[in-house]
Amino acid sequence: MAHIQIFGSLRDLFDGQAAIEMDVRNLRDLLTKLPQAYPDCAEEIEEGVSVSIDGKIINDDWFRPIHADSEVVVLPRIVGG
Amino acid sequence: MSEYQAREFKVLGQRLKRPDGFDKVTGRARYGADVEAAGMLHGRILRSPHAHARIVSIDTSAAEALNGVKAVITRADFPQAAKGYEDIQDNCMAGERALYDGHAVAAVAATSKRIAKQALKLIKVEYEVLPHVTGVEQAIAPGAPIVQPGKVSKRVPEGFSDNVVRYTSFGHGDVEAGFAKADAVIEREYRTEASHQGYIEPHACLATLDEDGRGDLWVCTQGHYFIRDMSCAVLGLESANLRVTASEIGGGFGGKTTVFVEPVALALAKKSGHAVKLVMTREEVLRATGPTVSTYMQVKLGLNKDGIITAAYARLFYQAGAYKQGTADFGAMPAFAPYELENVHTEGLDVITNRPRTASYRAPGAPTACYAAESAIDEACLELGLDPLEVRLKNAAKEGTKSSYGPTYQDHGLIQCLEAVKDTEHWNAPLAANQGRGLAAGFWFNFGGETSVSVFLNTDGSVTVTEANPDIGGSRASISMMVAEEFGINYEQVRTTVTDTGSMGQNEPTHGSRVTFAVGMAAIKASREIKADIQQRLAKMWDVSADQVIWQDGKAHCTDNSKGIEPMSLPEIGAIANNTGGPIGAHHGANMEGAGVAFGVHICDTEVDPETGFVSVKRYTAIQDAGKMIQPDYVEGQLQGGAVQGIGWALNEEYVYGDDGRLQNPGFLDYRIPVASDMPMIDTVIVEVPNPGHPFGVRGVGETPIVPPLAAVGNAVSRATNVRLRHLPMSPPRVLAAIQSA
Amino acid sequence: MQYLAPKTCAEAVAALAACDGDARLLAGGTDLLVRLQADMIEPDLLVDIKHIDTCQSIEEGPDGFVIGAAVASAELGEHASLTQAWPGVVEGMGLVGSTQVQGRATLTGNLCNASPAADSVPALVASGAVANVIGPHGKRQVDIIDIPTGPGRTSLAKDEMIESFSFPARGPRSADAYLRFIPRTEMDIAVVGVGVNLSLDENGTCTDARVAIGAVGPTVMLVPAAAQALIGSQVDAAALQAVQTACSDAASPISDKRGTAEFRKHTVGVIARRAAAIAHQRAQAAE
Amino acid sequence: MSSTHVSTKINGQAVEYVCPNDASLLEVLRDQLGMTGTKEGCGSGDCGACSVTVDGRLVCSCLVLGVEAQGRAVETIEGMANKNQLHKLQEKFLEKAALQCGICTPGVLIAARSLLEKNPDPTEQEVRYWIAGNLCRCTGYDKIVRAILESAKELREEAA
Repeated sequence: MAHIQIFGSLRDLFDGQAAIEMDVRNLRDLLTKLPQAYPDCAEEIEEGVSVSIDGKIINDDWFRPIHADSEVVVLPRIVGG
Repeated sequence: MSEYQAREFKVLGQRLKRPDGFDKVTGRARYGADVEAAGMLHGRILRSPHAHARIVSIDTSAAEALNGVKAVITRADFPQAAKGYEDIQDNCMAGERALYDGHAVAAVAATSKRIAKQALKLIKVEYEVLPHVTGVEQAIAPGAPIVQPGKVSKRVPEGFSDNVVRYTSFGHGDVEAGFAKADAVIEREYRTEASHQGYIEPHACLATLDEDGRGDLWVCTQGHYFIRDMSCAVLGLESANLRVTASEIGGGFGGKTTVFVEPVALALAKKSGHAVKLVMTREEVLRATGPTVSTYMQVKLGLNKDGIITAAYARLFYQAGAYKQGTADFGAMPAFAPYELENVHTEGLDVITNRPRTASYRAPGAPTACYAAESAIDEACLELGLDPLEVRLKNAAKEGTKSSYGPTYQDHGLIQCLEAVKDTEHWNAPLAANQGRGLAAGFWFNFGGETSVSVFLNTDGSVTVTEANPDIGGSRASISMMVAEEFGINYEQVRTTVTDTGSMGQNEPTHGSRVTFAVGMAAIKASREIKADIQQRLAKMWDVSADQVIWQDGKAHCTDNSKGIEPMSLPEIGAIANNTGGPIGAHHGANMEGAGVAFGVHICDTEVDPETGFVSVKRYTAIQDAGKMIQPDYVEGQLQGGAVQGIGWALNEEYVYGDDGRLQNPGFLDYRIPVASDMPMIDTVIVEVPNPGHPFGVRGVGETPIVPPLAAVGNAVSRATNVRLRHLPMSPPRVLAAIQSA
Repeated sequence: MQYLAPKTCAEAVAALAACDGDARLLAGGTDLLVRLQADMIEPDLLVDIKHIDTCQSIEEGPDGFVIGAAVASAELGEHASLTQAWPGVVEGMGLVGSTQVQGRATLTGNLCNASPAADSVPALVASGAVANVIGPHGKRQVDIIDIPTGPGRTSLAKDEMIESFSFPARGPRSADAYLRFIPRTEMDIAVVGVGVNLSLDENGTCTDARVAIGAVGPTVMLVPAAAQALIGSQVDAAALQAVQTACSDAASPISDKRGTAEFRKHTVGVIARRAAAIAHQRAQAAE
Repeated sequence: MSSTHVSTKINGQAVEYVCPNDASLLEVLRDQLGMTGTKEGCGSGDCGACSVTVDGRLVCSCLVLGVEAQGRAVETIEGMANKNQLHKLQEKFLEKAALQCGICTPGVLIAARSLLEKNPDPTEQEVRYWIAGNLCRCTGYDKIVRAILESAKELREEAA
């Protein structure tokens, strides 16, 4: 089970939880299962997110592995200037 | 897994000349407005004079009747935009309502610029003027005119108007508990005005589009794939049918990552059946492209007597222009990113107003938030009598620190940057009367993203690198250098060119400080594939196994000395390519994850004329972790350019709106970017902490340099005057008023 | 639009008089072309005065300097004795725009553009120079201060032109200075501007002074109270302070994108005091 | 008559053109003569990207009419190098990385050459004020100023 951290008011989308445990193998798994388990976050996921996995910001790489001890943070989509 | 392997570099770190330089110093380089086509028409756009108005009717008949006019278009000539692109289309050409002063409402294509200009005067638009709002604080107040009804996201707190459309927050710990432990709690409000990227080249393009939906677009842009995809989504075209070629680009800084005139030129080309060139005037650039946010920011900071930050809180209202944006997120995330904090909470709120749709500007969102945070830290230092450098060192984020926006940091160079401050002559130099010294830290994420590169070995042994990211800061040179390094050959043997969308797979734009990192990494990987291919071929030729062929000093060597085989150079290998299997080349397309964060620390000395409020920057030093430097001149250039942009934002750059909602200063005369005589030399100190995510340790460097200057200048001015300035820009009237009211 | 480049003022004036539509004079063109390209004006006739000899020269005679209407700012700055005699006039014009603009811009254009913030005008007014105006009925001399009548308006008739400016002969221990305030170091329009022209006697007492302030009212204005504060004084700190107060009192600025009224009212005094000090220093050196 | 026939000299070559009377020299250079090395950044004399010299005098070509070039000598960036032999300033700009995007570069080079012709030994401050009308948004001016100062020094040494 991976440990997924939820931030501040994002928690409203996850029944108020600061962290959730989820059985996910990779980023694609995560992005598929999150809105299934927590429909409130679907809008945010669809608008586009970046996910930090073990300190690295991952934008789209579905097959980026998530391990049981991975640090996973869901973030707004990172852009640049 | 680390991509980075420590090694001795031969090419990297040298100050080599850019391949595009010769054309740029002789005037041969071709920018957006520098090409024409046979039978070309000139496009021009009619813009709303109102900040907010319903478009009752548009009568284009007189314009169409003018001799030489070949097409007139309005929103009615655009199809329904693809899902998610509605705002982009509406910003290119207004639909039911004009949402800001300068919003496009119609466009013409004519046989000359003069006729096009004349035709605009013949278009009759009937407007019903609606109430408008341009200020962020006015816009959030209940009862404010609503710019775009029905856009409010679920989580926006109560108590604001419906112009507050998006809310995010970050942080960890318990800030209230943190404040309770503090010896001093600083609670302040800061404001900043909108600035513009101020690239010297106005947007320009040349478009053709046939009836069957096939077209070509020549355009100055940071990302021709984005331009292609957005134009197609807005015009109902297929990406493969629109080939977009990026011209040389005369500056972008984030402002050329989206479409403004391109879909309009394409629509005019389609309707007229001719090529259409569309070049913005400077006034149009300032009125109708994307400036940055203006802000209203609340910060609360708790420190104990030892200088440890016990809690940090910020609430950031970001004025996003007339359409929903997410920039406030990128203020809320990096505001306190340089620090290891037990308790931190940041909130970002996006506010829409009757202003142009904001676009990215170098680390979009971060400079203003860091201005608020770093100013508050400076205020706390003054209140507690603490040294601003020591406080930053004590609280600095390290490898393994849980960042204020969530992820745990990998290796980075913030501490080294702060330590470097101590060693500068600047930090230890005395100050004269009316002078003050400011210090500030800053952060940007950096990223990689989708990247496609091809590398070819030519028959003469030279190496061609084909990529598709417009080169703004010298990336062709840097990429050539990395490929030369990888092959062990001279820089002069490698030529990197930027190609069109019809010749290369998808690429993110040149943004996010990504190109040297991501394109460089893709080029290194393609080079490695070529080397592996060569190993296979030579193994066959030499009748050895592939692992007996090694690459050293620019040549393939056989490790089996008994064979007496002479090493082969690239020219020798190129010459036999067709005999050993055919042309040698490799394409590498990948999603280049693994960009490393970049921290910077700036020191600024200002002198303030107490009688007029005039601020002059006397001395400036920018310090940054660049990972591994490829071309030091270009790294320094990024730091210097970013710093001066930040200084301009801090001192005199400002969008000034009248009560009528119209922009008062749409020109370089009164939108005051720094001129040469305003600036001192900008000293730089480059710290090199290799990024584990890149084979050569490269970190993006382009965006971080604009993050610290706002606060560095602000802190310097406040220390020079003994009055805290909390509203940027610190133009003379604001500074003088602050001094006089103190 | 018709373009003419006459060789004499008479031809130029005749062309102006003959034009039924909007006729404009082209000297340096640095304001005119901006307006032309921004569609703010659509003239029917442009009369280029740069081919008229009398408009092209700087003459130095016993009665003082005569500067032609089409002489570019850069040429003023390159003229050593003019710069020595009228440093304030030269520096005022020298602050208009960039080096590039200096290559073209003229005193005439800067004056007739009739901006209250025109950099050359306070020093011109303080100098006591007159404009030599030519019209269909001959020549007349007009005080500089009487040329602009309001923002964008002048007292010149449609068929009149300025041929040149005549400056009074320069006595000993006389000097002028122009200072302005802008938010940057270059490339801005004056937020306030002050021209000071003064003469000293052998004892260092000020015998004559003119102080003109710009960008703090609809036209550049003289501040007699500031001049009075200088005349009879040793141009000491008290006199300079009085200049500051007089100029701030005389100013009636507006608030706009370039500065607030309060800021202008305060700053025009500070700049006046500093300009007077510079003029004084120069006069002391100009034995 | 709304157009005028103009005989002029551009980069030492005799050139003739007919241009609308209200066309700027910049417009003539770029649109009629195809000399696109001179850039347009603002059209109002505020950015210096269109700098050229007319009879040796540095001007913004957006603030000069095409008809005014009659009988004069215009110098543009295209005439700065002698075939492929770069001018010292051009070389130095490359060597010192005094350009990034390059859009301001032609104007800066023309302005810098004009400065060094008048003042072969300028101070840093003189350089900064001379090119104050040439906006650069990429470099922060540091490397531009250094390249001009170093060019001046080498040109003086070569002349000595």
